[in-house]
Amino acid sequence: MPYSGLAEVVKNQKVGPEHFLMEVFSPELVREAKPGQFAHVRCTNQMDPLLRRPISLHEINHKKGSVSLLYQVVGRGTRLLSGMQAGGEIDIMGPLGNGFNIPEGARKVLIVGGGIGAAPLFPLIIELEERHIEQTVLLGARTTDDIIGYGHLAALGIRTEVATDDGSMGYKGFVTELAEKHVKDPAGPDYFFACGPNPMLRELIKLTRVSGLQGQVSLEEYMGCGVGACLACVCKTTAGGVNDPEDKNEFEYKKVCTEGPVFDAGEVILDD
Amino acid sequence: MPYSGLAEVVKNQKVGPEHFLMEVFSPELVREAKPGQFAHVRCTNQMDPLLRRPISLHEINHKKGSVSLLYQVVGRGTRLLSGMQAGGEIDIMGPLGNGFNIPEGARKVLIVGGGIGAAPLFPLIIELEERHIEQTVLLGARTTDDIIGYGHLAALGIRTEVATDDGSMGYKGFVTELAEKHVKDPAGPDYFFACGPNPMLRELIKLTRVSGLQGQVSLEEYMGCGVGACLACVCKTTAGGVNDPEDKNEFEYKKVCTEGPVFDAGEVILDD
Amino acid sequence: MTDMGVNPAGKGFNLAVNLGGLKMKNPVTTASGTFGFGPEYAPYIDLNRLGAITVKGTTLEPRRGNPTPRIAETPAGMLNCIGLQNPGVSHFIEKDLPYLREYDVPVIVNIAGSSLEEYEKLAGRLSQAAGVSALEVNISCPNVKQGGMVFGTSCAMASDVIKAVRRSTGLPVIAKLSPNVTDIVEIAKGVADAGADAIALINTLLGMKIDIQSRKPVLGNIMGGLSGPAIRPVAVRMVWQAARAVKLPILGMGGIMTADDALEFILAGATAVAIGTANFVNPGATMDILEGIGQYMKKYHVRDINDLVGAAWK
Amino acid sequence: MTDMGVNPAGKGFNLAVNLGGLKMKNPVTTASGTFGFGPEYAPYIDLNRLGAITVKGTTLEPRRGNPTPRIAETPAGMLNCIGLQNPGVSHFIEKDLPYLREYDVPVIVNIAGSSLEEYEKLAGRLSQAAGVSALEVNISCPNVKQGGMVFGTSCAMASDVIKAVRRSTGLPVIAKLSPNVTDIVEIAKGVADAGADAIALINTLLGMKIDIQSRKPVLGNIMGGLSGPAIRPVAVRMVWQAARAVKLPILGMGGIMTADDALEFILAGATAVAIGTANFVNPGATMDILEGIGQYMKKYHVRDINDLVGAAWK
Ligand SMILES: Cc1cc2nc3c(=O)[nH]c(=O)nc-3n(C[C@H](O)[C@H](O)[C@H](O)COP(=O)(O)OP(=O)(O)OC[C@H]3O[C@@H](n4cnc5c(N)ncnc54)[C@H](O)[C@@H]3O)c2cc1C
Ligand SMILES: Cc1cc2nc3c(=O)[nH]c(=O)nc-3n(C[C@H](O)[C@H](O)[C@H](O)COP(=O)(O)OP(=O)(O)OC[C@H]3O[C@@H](n4cnc5c(N)ncnc54)[C@H](O)[C@@H]3O)c2cc1C
Ligand SMILES: Cc1cc2nc3c(=O)[nH]c(=O)nc-3n(C[C@H](O)[C@H](O)[C@H](O)COP(=O)(O)O)c2cc1C
Ligand SMILES: Cc1cc2nc3c(=O)[nH]c(=O)nc-3n(C[C@H](O)[C@H](O)[C@H](O)COP(=O)(O)O)c2cc1C
Ligand code: FES
Ligand code: FES
Repeated sequence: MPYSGLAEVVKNQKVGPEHFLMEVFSPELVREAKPGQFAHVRCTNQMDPLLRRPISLHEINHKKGSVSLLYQVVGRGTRLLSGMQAGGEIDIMGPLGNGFNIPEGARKVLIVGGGIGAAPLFPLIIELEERHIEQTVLLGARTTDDIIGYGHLAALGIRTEVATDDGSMGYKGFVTELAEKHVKDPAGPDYFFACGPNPMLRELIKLTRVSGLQGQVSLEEYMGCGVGACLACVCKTTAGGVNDPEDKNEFEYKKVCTEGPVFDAGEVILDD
Repeated sequence: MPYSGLAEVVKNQKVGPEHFLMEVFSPELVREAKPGQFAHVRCTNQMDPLLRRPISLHEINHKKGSVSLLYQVVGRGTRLLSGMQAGGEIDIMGPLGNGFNIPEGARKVLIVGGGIGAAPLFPLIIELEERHIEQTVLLGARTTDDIIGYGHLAALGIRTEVATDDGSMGYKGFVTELAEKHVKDPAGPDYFFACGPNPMLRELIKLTRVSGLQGQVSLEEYMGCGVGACLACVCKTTAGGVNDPEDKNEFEYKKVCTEGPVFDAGEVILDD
Repeated sequence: MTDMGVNPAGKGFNLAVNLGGLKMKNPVTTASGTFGFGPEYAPYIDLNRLGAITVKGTTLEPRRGNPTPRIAETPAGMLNCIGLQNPGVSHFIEKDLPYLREYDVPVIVNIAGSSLEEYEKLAGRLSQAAGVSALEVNISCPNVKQGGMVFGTSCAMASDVIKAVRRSTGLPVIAKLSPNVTDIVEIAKGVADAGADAIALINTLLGMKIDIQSRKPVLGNIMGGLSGPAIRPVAVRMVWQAARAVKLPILGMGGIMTADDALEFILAGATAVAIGTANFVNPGATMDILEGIGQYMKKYHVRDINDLVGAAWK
Repeated sequence: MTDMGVNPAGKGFNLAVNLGGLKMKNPVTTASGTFGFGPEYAPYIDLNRLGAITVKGTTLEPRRGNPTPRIAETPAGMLNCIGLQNPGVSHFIEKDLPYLREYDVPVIVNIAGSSLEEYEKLAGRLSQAAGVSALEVNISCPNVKQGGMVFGTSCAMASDVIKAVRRSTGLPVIAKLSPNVTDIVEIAKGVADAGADAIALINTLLGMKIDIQSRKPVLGNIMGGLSGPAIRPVAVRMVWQAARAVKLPILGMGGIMTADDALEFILAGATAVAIGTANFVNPGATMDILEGIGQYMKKYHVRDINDLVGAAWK
């Protein structure tokens, strides 16, 4: 059962130009947490900004009883988060969402992360590593500063490729261009996991559908409740079956907060 | 011209069960500040709570270029203030209001402060002291913990009497009962200054009207703008002249923020 | 579950209220559309402690709702344009109601139709289903063209809907009104005359938000309903106005976040209160509010919650 | 004062707008009742940089206003029931107007009457006074029995007031509407037909607050007008609706705190914007907003502010 209540902020450090890493001590939250799940946090005790913010679990530390959130300051809520002091308390709910599900047969996995979207992939990467499943990680971002966790992956000895829009690190171009090579490679991956901006996911889904590579993607949508009650966070899927792929009206809404955020890449419909 | 903008919080210390003393560095604000004026402060950068809070100048330190605010945590705004860190910034306007005005002839002054209402009296007390005007200070509160500045006054060697509702310090009873003695004493004060809850001021005004003692009282009212623009903070006065003292409709509104907060005791009408 | 759980003020204090024939063990229910169909919040609170559960707006046929984005945050509030997404009344009766029947809590079903016939049919279907305790008739949804606000902003149409529902059910009928009107009292009187047993106030205020980067409305449906603490002063005012003008009990809602807020509505004249947006901010909101009302009663020696109803003007 | 001061976007960018015949050097004015008569905010901003100054609601005779408390804070907003306290039109013309004439800024005088005759007389008196640039006709004050909201919530009465004012003035007439109505478009069309040159939207939403300790309404006048960021979504929606339905230029207001908020109103269809409650929170709000609009224009290469008006739907 998810936890909801106060928890101690163990640390809250700036780790990039707009990136912060917050460690939260909450044995109750950690207990059932798995890769791909998220926390829903309040940014203030006052009535403005009102709603919670969904942030993925970036580290799940069962030993310490803590989770870490890696977040980018993009607006008022995340700015308030960045001002929280170690030793203070945060109002947090979680773990929420379904999380990634490593399929039985997966032997050689491709991981694709775009920008801050790579955050929830790290607990997954650790688990794959622990399970000795071969993996290649592709990270993309606008520029070097926005590439997250590269050092961490290097330290773990995980094969990692980087693409930046400005070419300041690794390949100059989109991370999907790196992915294309792997996806098309007959000796390439037998499964993939991805998280990042919608255009990236859309392109990746197109690529993998063509080649028949299966996988899972983690989606974002504006959230109210985070628990499946408000129906704010829906995304289009083919769950109801699709007779006519041209018919834009054939889709079924699923809730990102409870039926996701992780979806089978085969079932999601991402509009432009 | 009043200052409006950010200023550094030099310190913000708990000085009583619910009392805090905040020192704010703002040479611009201090420059024209005088006893009885107040500052209008924001308690958050967000939209809730929305309005500024008026807090009197409790210390005016021209040398350090700072003012201190002594405030009691009574609601959301003051609670947020109490959480501000030294080194941080506060959004502050001031000095606002008219301030106390020591009349030419005053030789022997009675000062009456009730609860946190005593806060703005301290810069006045210091000024009277500097001008070598004889003064007696009466402080009242519910209990010892709510008596402010007693030690400070003692250190300055100022004659001070205390009344508490529960008798835990000084006289057991209302501070107005202490005041009565002084007011009625033919060798007593020739002027008075007071600040505190309305019931206290009402009683004091009644007493002094009977004995003919003149003085000034500092009032509180809910404020919007703090600069005389919104007409929220009005209090009833006899400024328009009163023909029939029984006629509850004969009064003129004045603005506490600009025409006050200090009023001639003779002109204010305090309804029950 | 101890009795203390349901009645946080303890023995000798009465929290039970009667909302137009619907008996509630305490005055706290959920606001339709903010609490799903019950199971969503079961991990966070004990559903049995609620005075009633009000479920998501239900229609005759399944509805897919509006395109995303469906919500946007606003100062101390939020806009939503969910658009009554729901699986339809048959699915509700077969799949959702059995779950709710497991609990010892009355179920208020919020219904919306696009014609009088639909309202009538819905009321009929639900009256035959075991486990439905009352109907809340939504004539105030700002987010769908039909079955929506248009019914609630015209006095004549509002009355017609209530009459249609009244004809087809013996359950308590709660008319949920739109705040987007010039004269809430007129509409309240209209639905009272039409046979409503209680009035629910308020649904959301119609609002919108524009993205200055894209220069387009933020919401998928352009406009949406404003809820949350921002609208509370308007809601309290309308409850006050309606309570003084109409004899019916009122289910008050709109921005209730804490027990103090709930008490404001009760003092204004609400017999019961519904908690909406607050659930998103604090999944334990209903329980905290219930607890706080009990504390208040104890502190001020209020033996019966009904003594507080409308106490600000009575 | 440099030209840069008035036009923060700089040379080659046009910020000037025409609000129904009132020429403003930029689209930023103040909301009536939140800016006094001018001198109150002069220590904080350069009044000459405003597109116009809108002064406190003025009546034929002096008014004392309502008893205190006159304001109460609400989530992201505030309630007020000032009750049109003002020294009367004669005092205004003799004592306040001369001060304003010293500045190079158009003055919009907000007027309120308790009868058609009063509106007519007020308009007449002010039209003869030197230094008045436009009249904003307040038919929407929720805080006084007469001369208030009742005019603004009935289409026929709203039209009558505007016709009366129109008859007696050659100045631009801005009709300030009440948001407490079912159909803002109907009223907007009504005042347009009656001869208004522009429409101001919105006045405050009617609201109230109850003190749970005393169990009484907080405000001296029981109800009050809700303003501030809380109401912005409602205001933006009404500006959008009115702008699409009526050809008249719109003066948008309601919870504008920042340049981003102001741009939202302009994109929704407002030709100019009025800053109200924001002044209390930030006495430099008007200047910050003006500056921010200029920045936005520079950033997105918008040469003429008028190109943004209604751009969200045009
Ligand atoms: C399942 C999930 C996991 C996420 N994990 C992370 C993470 O690990 N690290 C991280 O930096 N960000 C993550 N995000 C995005 C993060 O929630 C937003 O960046 C954040 O809510 C922005 O809040 P703000 O107040 O700073 O921005 P604002 O733009 O001011 O927010 C305004 C409103 O929009 C919502 N919003 C804005 N951007 C997004 C978004 N991309 N997704 C959903 N809602 C949004 C906010 O929640 C808020 O309600 C995740 C989002 C989802 C749905
Ligand atoms: C001129 C003046 C000087 C003051 N000086 C001091 C001082 O030196 N120290 C101190 O502790 N307090 C002082 N006060 C009172 C102080 O302003 C209030 O205690 C404070 O605003 C409470 O805010 P809150 O959010 O904590 O309480 P809440 O009750 O949550 O405030 C809600 C609203 O009510 C207003 N409000 C509440 N109490 C008062 C009050 N007594 N007077 C005016 N507005 C009020 C708030 O400003 C706010 O708008 C002064 C008030 C005035 C008018
Ligand atoms: C996401 C969401 C969905 C809603 N759906 C419905 C609905 O289906 N039927 C209905 O009558 N009201 C619906 N409402 C309105 C609420 O029931 C309630 O009247 C309103 O939100 C005000 O209360 P609050 O401020 O406590 O949320 C919805 C509100 C929200 C926020
Ligand atoms: C304290 C106060 C006094 C007001 N007085 C008037 C008035 O005299 N005439 C009028 O037309 N509007 C008056 N208003 C309404 C404002 O002009 C404006 O329409 C409303 O506050 C919404 O804008 P805001 O949210 O930016 O404040 C007043 C508002 C406030 C807060
Ligand atoms: S956020 Fe409420 S249903 Fe997903
Ligand atoms: S607070 Fe606005 S006039 Fe005094």
